[in-house]
Amino acid sequence: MGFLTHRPIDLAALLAAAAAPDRGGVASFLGQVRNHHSGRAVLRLDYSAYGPMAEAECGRIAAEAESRWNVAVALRHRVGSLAIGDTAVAVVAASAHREEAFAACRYVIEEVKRRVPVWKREFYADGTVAWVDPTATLQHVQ
Amino acid sequence: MGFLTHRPIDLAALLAAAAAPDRGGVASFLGQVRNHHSGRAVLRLDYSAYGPMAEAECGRIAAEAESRWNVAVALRHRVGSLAIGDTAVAVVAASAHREEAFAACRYVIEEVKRRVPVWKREFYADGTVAWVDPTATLQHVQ
Amino acid sequence: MVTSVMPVAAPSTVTVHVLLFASYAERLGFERRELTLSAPASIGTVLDQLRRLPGGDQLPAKPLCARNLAHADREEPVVHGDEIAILPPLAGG
Amino acid sequence: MVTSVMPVAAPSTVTVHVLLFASYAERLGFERRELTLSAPASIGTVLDQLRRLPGGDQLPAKPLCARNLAHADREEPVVHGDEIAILPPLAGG
Repeated sequence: MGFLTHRPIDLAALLAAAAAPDRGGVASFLGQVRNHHSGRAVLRLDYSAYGPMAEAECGRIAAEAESRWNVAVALRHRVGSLAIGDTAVAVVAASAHREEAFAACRYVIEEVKRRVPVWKREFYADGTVAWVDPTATLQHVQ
Repeated sequence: MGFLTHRPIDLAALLAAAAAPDRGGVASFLGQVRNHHSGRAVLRLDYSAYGPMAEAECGRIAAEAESRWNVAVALRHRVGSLAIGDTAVAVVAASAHREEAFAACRYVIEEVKRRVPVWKREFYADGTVAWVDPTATLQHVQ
Repeated sequence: MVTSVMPVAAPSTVTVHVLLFASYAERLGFERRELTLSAPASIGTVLDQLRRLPGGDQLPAKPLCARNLAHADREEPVVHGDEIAILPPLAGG
Repeated sequence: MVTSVMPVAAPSTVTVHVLLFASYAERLGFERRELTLSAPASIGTVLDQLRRLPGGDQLPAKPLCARNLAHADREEPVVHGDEIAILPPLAGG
């Protein structure tokens, strides 16, 4: 099953995939579409990806977490058009120890943001559109 | 609505309670019943509580987290008879910033374990029963 | 010599509601009991009385305690009508 | 003097598949193109060629790059058939 999906992310399915009777501590992170960005009202956004590399990078990140901590990781990133409140990314890390679950969950979301080739285009209430650049202080408004 | 419940914990309801369009980072923790403890096979367990104090303490912990970080917190602890894999506790912390969501979620689960008056009785595969004492290295087997 | 403040006689006893849970309730054989103590009294006074009851010797030296739904030290004073709970090691989560 | 190893002539060119995304694809007007480079070539060579195309001056000095689905430095050599991607600032999560 792929890490990228065009459909709404099913957290229950991810929890079921990571959970196990010997892993009682389950940490999760959901990134949801916010209604504002840099002080501007956001109506919706489009996520696009370099699909094959995004899949490969998500797989590497999950494998790194599972080798560094005693955890099982489930990860999904949504692509396509998303509305406010939709879940864009979900990470689940299940472990026998909650410290490891939290550490692995945090690691995965940070590495996803740093390494997975996904881009988002925000559509603002004022009619403008911008590619989001988290490394810039000003957005490139088009 | 109370923090303690006799019924299965509905994570989706907690996520909905904590989420908001301006809080895009949602960290969660689930504590699920494990099938072993101190090397012994667990069949099921019973959680009991000092109900009024547990409610008060959960309320204080959630309020502390919400005053310390810019988050909304949802928290439930189940009581009664639980099976392996059932969720005993769920914490959700939603924030505009994932660092705060993680920090608040971690704070709440640690304080719940440290302060909320809940006890658990484990029923083992060998027919014995024990009150779980996380502060002891040996369990009081009865 | 006359003072404007009259000394109020302290009540000679206080009655508190004592709650036990889990393993402690099993060891002492009850979950709830009223205890009457000589005033002034503290949570430590409650513990001293409990230790004189059958099974009371099985309470640990320094159990967790609560007064009126909040964690409290053994030195904390108790007043008439307080709810004092003696809490076995917590195991939530 | 005779050596047992015959020098192999390096191929004079390599052809790579170049992918652009998001704002970079918009600026240069394409998402995929084959580029033929003089050998030996590196990702930096690919970038140099892209900068000569219309809109290529809008690429930043040090864009993120990938070779065959993995992040790669500009110094990394490229060989015939490689897939080289130039990645705008990532915005996942």
